[in-house]
Amino acid sequence: MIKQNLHMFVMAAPLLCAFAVNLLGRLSRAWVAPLVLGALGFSTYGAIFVLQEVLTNGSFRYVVGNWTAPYGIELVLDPLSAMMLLLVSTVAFLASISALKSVSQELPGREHFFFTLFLILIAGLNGLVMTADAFNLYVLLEITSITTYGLIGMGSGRAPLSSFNYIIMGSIGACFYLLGVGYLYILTGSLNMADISTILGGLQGGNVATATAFAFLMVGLWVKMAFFPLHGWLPNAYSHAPSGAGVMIAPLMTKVTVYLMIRVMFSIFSPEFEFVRHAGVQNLIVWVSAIAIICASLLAFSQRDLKRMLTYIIVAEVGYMVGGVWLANTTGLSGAILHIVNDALMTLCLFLAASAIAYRTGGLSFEHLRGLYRKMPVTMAAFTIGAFAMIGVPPTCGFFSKWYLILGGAEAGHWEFVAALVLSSLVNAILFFRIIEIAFYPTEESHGHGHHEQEKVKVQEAPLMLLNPLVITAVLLIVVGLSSGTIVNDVIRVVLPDLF
Amino acid sequence: MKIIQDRAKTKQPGESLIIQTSVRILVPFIQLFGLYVIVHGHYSPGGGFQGGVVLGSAIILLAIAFDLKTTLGYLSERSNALMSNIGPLIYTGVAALAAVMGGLFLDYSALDVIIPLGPIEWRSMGIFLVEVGVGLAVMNIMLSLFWDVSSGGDMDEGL
Amino acid sequence: MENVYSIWPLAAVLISLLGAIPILLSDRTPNIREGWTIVIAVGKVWLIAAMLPTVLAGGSFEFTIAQVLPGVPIQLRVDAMGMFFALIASFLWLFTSIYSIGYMRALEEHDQTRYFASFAVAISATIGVAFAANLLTLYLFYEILSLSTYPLVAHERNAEAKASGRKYLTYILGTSIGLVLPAMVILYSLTGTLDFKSGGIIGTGCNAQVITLLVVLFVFGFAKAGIMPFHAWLPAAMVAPTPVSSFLHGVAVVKAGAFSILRVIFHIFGPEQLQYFNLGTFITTVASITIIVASLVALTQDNLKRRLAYSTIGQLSYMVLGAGMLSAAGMTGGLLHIGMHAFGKITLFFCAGAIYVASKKKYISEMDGLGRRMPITFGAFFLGSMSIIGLPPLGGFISKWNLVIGSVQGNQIPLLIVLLVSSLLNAAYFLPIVYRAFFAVPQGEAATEEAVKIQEAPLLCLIPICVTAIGSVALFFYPDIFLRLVQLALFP
Amino acid sequence: MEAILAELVAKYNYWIYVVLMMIGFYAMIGKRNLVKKLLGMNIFQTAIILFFISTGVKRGGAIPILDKHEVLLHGINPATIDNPLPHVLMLTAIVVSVSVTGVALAILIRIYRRYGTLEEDEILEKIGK
Repeated sequence: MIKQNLHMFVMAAPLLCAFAVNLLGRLSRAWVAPLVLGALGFSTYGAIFVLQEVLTNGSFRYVVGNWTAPYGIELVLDPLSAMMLLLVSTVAFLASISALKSVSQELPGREHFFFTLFLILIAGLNGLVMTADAFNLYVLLEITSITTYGLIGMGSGRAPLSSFNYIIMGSIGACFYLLGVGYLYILTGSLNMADISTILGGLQGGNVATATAFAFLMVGLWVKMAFFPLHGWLPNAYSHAPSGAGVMIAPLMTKVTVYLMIRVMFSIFSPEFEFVRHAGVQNLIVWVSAIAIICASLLAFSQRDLKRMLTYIIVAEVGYMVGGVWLANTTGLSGAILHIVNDALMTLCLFLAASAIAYRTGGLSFEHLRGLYRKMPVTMAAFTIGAFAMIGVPPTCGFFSKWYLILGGAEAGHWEFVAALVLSSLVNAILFFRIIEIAFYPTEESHGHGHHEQEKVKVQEAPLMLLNPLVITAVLLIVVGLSSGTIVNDVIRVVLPDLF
Repeated sequence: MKIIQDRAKTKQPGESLIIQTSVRILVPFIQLFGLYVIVHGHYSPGGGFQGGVVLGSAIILLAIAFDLKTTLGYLSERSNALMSNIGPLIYTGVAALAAVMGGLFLDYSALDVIIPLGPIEWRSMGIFLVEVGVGLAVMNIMLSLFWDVSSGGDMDEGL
Repeated sequence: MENVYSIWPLAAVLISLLGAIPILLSDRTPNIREGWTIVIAVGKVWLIAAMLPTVLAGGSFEFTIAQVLPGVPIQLRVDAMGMFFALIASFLWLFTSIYSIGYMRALEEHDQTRYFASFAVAISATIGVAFAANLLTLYLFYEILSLSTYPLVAHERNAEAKASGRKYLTYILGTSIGLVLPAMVILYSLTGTLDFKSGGIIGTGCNAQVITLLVVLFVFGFAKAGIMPFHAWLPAAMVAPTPVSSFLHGVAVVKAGAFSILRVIFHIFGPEQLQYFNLGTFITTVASITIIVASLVALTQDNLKRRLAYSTIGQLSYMVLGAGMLSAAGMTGGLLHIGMHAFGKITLFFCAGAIYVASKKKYISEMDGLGRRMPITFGAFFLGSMSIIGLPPLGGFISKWNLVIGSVQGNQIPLLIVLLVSSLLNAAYFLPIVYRAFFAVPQGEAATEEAVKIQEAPLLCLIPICVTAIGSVALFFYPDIFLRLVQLALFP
Repeated sequence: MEAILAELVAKYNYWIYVVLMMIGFYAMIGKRNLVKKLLGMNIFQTAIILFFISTGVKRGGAIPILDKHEVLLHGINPATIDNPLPHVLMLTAIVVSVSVTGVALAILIRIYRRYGTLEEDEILEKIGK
């Protein structure tokens, strides 16, 4: 009987442990690490089986508490959501290892608070990727957001202010989404995605209301995922968060929201609705994504801090994915979904590296990075792989999703999108090589021969707790890159017929 | 009564004697009502959230009428934190237990395996257990929200 | 034709990539580290040579690493053309390694571990480029090659190296991401495959404008071939230690660029289609301009390595020129020139390094009379320059002869003139150096006490110089293997 | 004009929510005081909650609490009871809104302790120094 509930345990394990961590962590800090790692290890392990199960036996629907849909809350497990489940739990597991170390440095004595929020956030994300209920989605979205507000607010310096701005923007997004759900509810009387979809399909009239609902849902989600003109909150919030929170929030929050956008677009509404009946909107959004990619990439230029630079890259990557989905062809959509996976791993890799660097050097502004290749060779090697993935150098995974996206853009005839992608790759190359160059050279002034004997810098690697997840992620980047054919064929293509 | 009068004479924490006295008398009734709302929640209007809010507001009322230190005498910060964790733990625990016992998640009728009361009866019993958990959590979280926000987490200043 | 599915190609690529790990680990024991380098280099030559008989018999090896895109796997295939390039690269790497040890130790260079490790990765990528079975795989290794050579270019870690490193990456990465990647995507969306196939994968039914665009993107995109105006990285990259310049910027990196262009011309577009779309003229024009301009610029350079760099730029365009002629002899000459030029140019660079090691001299104007102190080095230099100029009895003559025949065959008289003029220019910028070294009387500073003490470079430097110089001569008399491979590659 | 007025009057409840929402939205975007922003957010959320609640209302509908025996005997006439689902949903939404407010207040306290003010301009000025 475990088998049919396995995905629920994947979600429940972090949730149960969240409270256990808070309770037992009060007694002794020694409880925190085993509980967190145990729960997330179990989740990851379980998610692998769920994916395997779904791939062999096909997707299934699950009704919570045995209340049948559309009355009860329904969960849907198709290859896509199973893959996202695995992605979320893997990233969470890797991030938590590093977070355990960096939190004990940055927030000593508050580990149990931190990890309670951290685990609830993971449970919320796990729930988000599975849910098939429009209102449930809202609640889970807010659970993840509230925990994120808290985690970001725990940071030092400007963090509380950034977190507050995030609260305001995040709430606007959530409220818009809720309004959209309200319109849908008035139209259809149902909250179950599949049910709404059926009713909407047979609906006579009500075009304006449907479009309004759709617009509200989309704008709400775009605010949450920091799609370009609505991105203002993200750079501050993510760069001021504690390192331990950053490694979790940055890779997952925006990516899961993009996934939700795909769910809303294809499970509630239909491609026909978005791409055929509102072809003008479709064109417009691809244009906006192209502009988003370019603007965010250019904004990244002006940053003098590694983490802030990364946050602007995240905003650009959101443009990739939204644009890919709205290209309205299979290739673009496959690329966007593949990019969700890849981007999560790339961002994880870079943030883990940033967190390891910050642990040793105490800061991430460019001055702190000088001569790092000598000081932390392994960290920088992993960082370099992450950077290559962001630039899109094969065989790292970033190349392959970019390939699909460019191909999709070419197929759809959206050359502005193709140009934006190529340009952003070039900009990323410059951005990252600027950092690599800084880390490669020891000091500002030139060093000729002769000097090199005195400047023997001692190797000062980050602790293993920070290093191991980083190295694993870097290897994953290449492994996922090489297996992207399998991912596309066995997972993404399986879902696409449902969507188109 | 004597204590309150003494305290009113020596220092003035909070409101007047009349208010303080009436609050002292009211609080047990409010709490009783809160319990009623929780206990009846699974088959009549009410439930854990509402009952928890009522329970919590009873102690908040105390805090407003006296001061934060007084409320700490009723419910220490430590036990508050403990209970606000145990609440959700009960909730998710019951849900997971149902799944472990062979049903679907949150399908309480599966709990019949442990104590055979009949699946139908368990459905309402299960919800009751969940409501208790929710009630505990809501009460304590309401309270700690109030404590923390009014004193900034220090518990020594504020009202 | 026999096509074997085998892990040998992968082993040949990976041996030096994995070899970088023991090199990195034996940071503290230089002798063991250098031992590893030599072991790996020998192993690599052996692995590749072991596949040679099958390839010469018309067979090929194939290995699929991963299925990444529909219809486009990451795949290695050892065919005649790849074998030709890989053979040259691995053989010369062996001698470059020996030379590097002598050079780096004589100069007491810093960060030797990083140097040897990067070198190992770079050669791995070069072999990957040679063995790539499709454009995606080629692109993959091409990028790895660009990135792994960055630490080598920036080895000195001073302001000049920093600026050069920047320039290097800007040109190489900028063109590969900005031009090749879009071109690949367009090609893929047209044909659904990126496989290298004899005769090309593009039908004549395609839109002529799109094909023209693709040719432009590819020819300029593989900037490692140094087609003007994307050539400026090569002179800049000369700040690297000389073994790097000699091997990477004389053989591996630049030839990888030229090789990629030839691959694309022969096996993606196909000579017949290019003929049909009349695109050969474009390629030859671009190449001719580069040849003449680069040779003229080379005349003005006083820094020996920079002169060699401009010479390289010109010579690389010979290969592209030959391919662009689209006639049998022209294409043979172009492809053959990869090998012939490699032996000649690496000799010249080795000599430049040996001169620097022995006398710390970088400028031609300082080399008066040096030939009498270092007769072996300058003798080899003379042979190398003869090969580049294209005089018998040296290997360079054979490829140049084929190119001349090709231009006559195709009735392309302007190209003939370009070839002859450039040969004269080659002679004009190389022979004065030899003349100065042997016959000019040292004056001023060069005549001081110190200069008299200058002797030949260390033995580990001299051996490779002699081997490659003799190799250049030998290739004139025994070019059979190369010719056979080239014939197999072009006319299977 | 007539038609517009009729429209306004017929759907007056929705217009009220729109006005409330706009007030809230204005406060969130336009006000420089952080507490006012938070209040604006609450007004915004309340407007949506009211909007949802009013979708469940029926003319002449009773509260959706049923007598078990009555239902067993006579069945249910859906026309006579209000739709309870929006209320339940909004209960959850209220919980969400309370939690967000709680977190926001806690963060405001941290901001106040650090900067001694809750005016955004003054805070930014202090950061700038």
